[in-house]
Amino acid sequence: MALNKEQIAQRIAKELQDGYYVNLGIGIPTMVANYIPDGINVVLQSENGLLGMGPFPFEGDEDADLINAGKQTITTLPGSAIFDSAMSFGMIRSGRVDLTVLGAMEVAENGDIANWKIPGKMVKGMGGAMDLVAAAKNIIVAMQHTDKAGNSKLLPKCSLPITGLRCVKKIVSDLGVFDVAAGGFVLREYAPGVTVEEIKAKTAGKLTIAADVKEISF
Amino acid sequence: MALNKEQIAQRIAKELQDGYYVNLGIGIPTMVANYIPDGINVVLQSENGLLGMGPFPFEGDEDADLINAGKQTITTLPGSAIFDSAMSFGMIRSGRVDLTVLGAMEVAENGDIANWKIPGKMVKGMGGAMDLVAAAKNIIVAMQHTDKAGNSKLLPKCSLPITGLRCVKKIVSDLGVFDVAAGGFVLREYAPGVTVEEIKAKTAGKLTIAADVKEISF
Amino acid sequence: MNKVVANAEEAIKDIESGATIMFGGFGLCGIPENCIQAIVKKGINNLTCISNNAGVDDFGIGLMLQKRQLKKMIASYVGENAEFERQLLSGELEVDLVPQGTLATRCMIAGYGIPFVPLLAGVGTEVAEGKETVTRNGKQYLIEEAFDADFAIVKAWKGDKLGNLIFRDTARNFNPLMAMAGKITIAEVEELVEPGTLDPNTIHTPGIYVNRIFQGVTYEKRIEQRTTRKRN
Amino acid sequence: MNKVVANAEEAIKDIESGATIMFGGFGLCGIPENCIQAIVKKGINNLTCISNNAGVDDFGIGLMLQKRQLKKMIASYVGENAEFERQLLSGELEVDLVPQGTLATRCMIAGYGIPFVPLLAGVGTEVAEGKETVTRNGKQYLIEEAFDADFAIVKAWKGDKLGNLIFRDTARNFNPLMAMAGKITIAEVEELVEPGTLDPNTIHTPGIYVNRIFQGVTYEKRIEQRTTRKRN
Repeated sequence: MALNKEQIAQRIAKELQDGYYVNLGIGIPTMVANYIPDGINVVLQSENGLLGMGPFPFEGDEDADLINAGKQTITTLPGSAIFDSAMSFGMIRSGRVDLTVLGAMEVAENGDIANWKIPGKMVKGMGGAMDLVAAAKNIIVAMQHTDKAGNSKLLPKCSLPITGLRCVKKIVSDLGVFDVAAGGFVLREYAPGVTVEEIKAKTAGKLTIAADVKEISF
Repeated sequence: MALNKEQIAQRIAKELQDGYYVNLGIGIPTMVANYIPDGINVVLQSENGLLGMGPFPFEGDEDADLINAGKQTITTLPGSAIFDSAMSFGMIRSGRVDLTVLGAMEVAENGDIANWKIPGKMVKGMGGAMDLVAAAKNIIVAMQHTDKAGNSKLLPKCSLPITGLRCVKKIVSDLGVFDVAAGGFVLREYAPGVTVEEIKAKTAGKLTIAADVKEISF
Repeated sequence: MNKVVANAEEAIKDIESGATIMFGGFGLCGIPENCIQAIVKKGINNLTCISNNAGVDDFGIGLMLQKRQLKKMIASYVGENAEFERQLLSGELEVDLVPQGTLATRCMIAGYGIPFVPLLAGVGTEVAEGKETVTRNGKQYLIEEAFDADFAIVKAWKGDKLGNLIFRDTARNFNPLMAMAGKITIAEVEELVEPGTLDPNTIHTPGIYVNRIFQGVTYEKRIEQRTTRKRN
Repeated sequence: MNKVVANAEEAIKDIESGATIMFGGFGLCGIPENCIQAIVKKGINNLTCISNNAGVDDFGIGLMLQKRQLKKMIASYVGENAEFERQLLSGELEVDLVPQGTLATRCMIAGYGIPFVPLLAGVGTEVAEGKETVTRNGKQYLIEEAFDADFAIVKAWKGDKLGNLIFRDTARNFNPLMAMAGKITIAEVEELVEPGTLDPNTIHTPGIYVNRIFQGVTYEKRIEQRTTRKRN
């Protein structure tokens, strides 16, 4: 069965390493914080200007002056630091953030990503996504494998306006885990009960199956 | 009689206007702070990272962590602010400092200034002087009119390595007060007992005498 | 040397139609509520607005949109605002979408007297169209210009009468950057104190960057996404 | 995620001869005394040193000069140091003099991932020799490159075990800029505290920029120009 959103987040959390500084985008990426493995300490960066983001506040403790990049009320953890938005993107641009997890509308087999605009339909803007994908050392995309009509979102080439070029390193979709390598997508793990054939059928971009492909474990 | 150093500083202090942010260089410029006219509030900027510099500390109150750009122990006034050196020069470069007073070895009739190097003899470095003269809106030079051998320091052209081009607006020397205008130096005020003829003789650069030239008053 | 003004109306009294204005804040967090309301009341228009977001329909910069006061919006993210989308799609509103870090840096360099800067964000995208590029160490950068704003309006937590500002938590965001970048900078603060009250080591915006300051009134400080967890 | 090391010797143990090192401080104010002494003791040489000043003959970076550990010095002001002048005039020491604001900004942009920046200082002077220039709004600027340092060594007042730093008074100077700019950043602090002790709003250097931290010992904090006034 395909992964649900929580399971996608849970699988991505396995990529975290002790000491990582991590930026989590809006949506599924935010949920990754709920599955940080025991013994692993990571520091969450919110690009509006915070290192050391904690969980949502208890009811009644919400503070309008303390929000994350998704405008959600949050808390800080001991050892947090606040800074302005220029310094925030300075640490991103200079490669001090170890891992960025974000959503995507499309990913191309060369690692291009599109996630900020649908011409004629949606113009919310790129926010910090273009800065993050242009600079981050390691980018993992969390996404549904296909759109609502069943069309693959893993493509030979993005059809939507690009957010960044050749930047995605890994994708965790509801169907599997994929590296983005020189030769295109590489299937490394498949969701429990999902067949390699189904993944092949639903992947429009060039797909290779890793020799040691296996079922996702959590 | 020619002005002494204190009198040069005192005359420059008359140029201060209420609300000015002022950067005072090492030597005579530093003394300007002792002669701020009554009713005039200025804020002194020290380019190592301080706005609101106060007087020297009382004996025994010196603090190694609180110095000015001349490495002298100082104090802060109420309403002071500390910042890093990039922001400090940011406020200088963006024209937020209203007046810079500094010393010079030579000033040319076009406003060029030399004050950082004597080839083969002295290589202390420019410190913040090049940043200040390149960006300040209003630069007043405090200097002796001639060197120890009696040679004019107000020249047609600087002979020493330049600190900045066409930047000096006014000079207060021991002999007089000079504007630096399109046509060269303009004598506006002479020191008590100093003749215009003496100033002419000791000024190598092009010199005009203002129609309303008068004796310096304090 | 009096920077203190009585209220928002006095602070903005010389802002005319056609002005370019920066507004601090991220979403509705740390926005200058008093000055926005004063501008809405004053009814000036044809404004160019530089702000990370455009508020929501009935709060923040959204209030200016409702009154059609904006000619152009420069922002990084403008979701959550139906009136914005309507004016954009109908062509009433000119919009320049700028990556968030680029927006922040273009404010900062304006305050630092730096005319342009090479940045990574947006290379190969629509954002790069018409922009000069340079390559260093095998990476391509876009040349991004400093903003040129007539006014910057920011909101701080505490400020003193010399204009020194301290921001609170993530309400800092773009505020100190824009405070450095306006030709005239206006700060509204929750608490205005005497010089000497604030620790000089904790000042985020030194007073030299602030031209006018006042203590604002009745801050709503609206929360955009109220997310909580249950107490056990 | 342990950034805490026991002492200066451990903090600098992988710095080898030939390295490029930034040292925070202005004059003798806010210099990393412990690490400087450890480097002197270790005896590595051929170092390129980026620091606003070169210390005095018997303190600060002057100690490294005495032991001929420096190949090159990048600084803005190097007066007050006879041994420096001797090594410079004899050609033993390569020196690159950089305007102070340019030095600070070249550190900052290294920490911000910006490869170069146009700056006003030094146009028309020796400093401009060999440098690319650009003209904007009638003003000429020099293109100045970000520094590329193997290590940045800074001194803070307080720091926590996650690397967050707070500087005291004008001992801040170049320290937070260099802290952002090193490939590896080492911070020595007067007081090392547990995470949660410092107010997040007052942090000058967020811990993400700091790789190693330790509490230094026996700070001399020498005063270069002791100036005072008499009590009445």
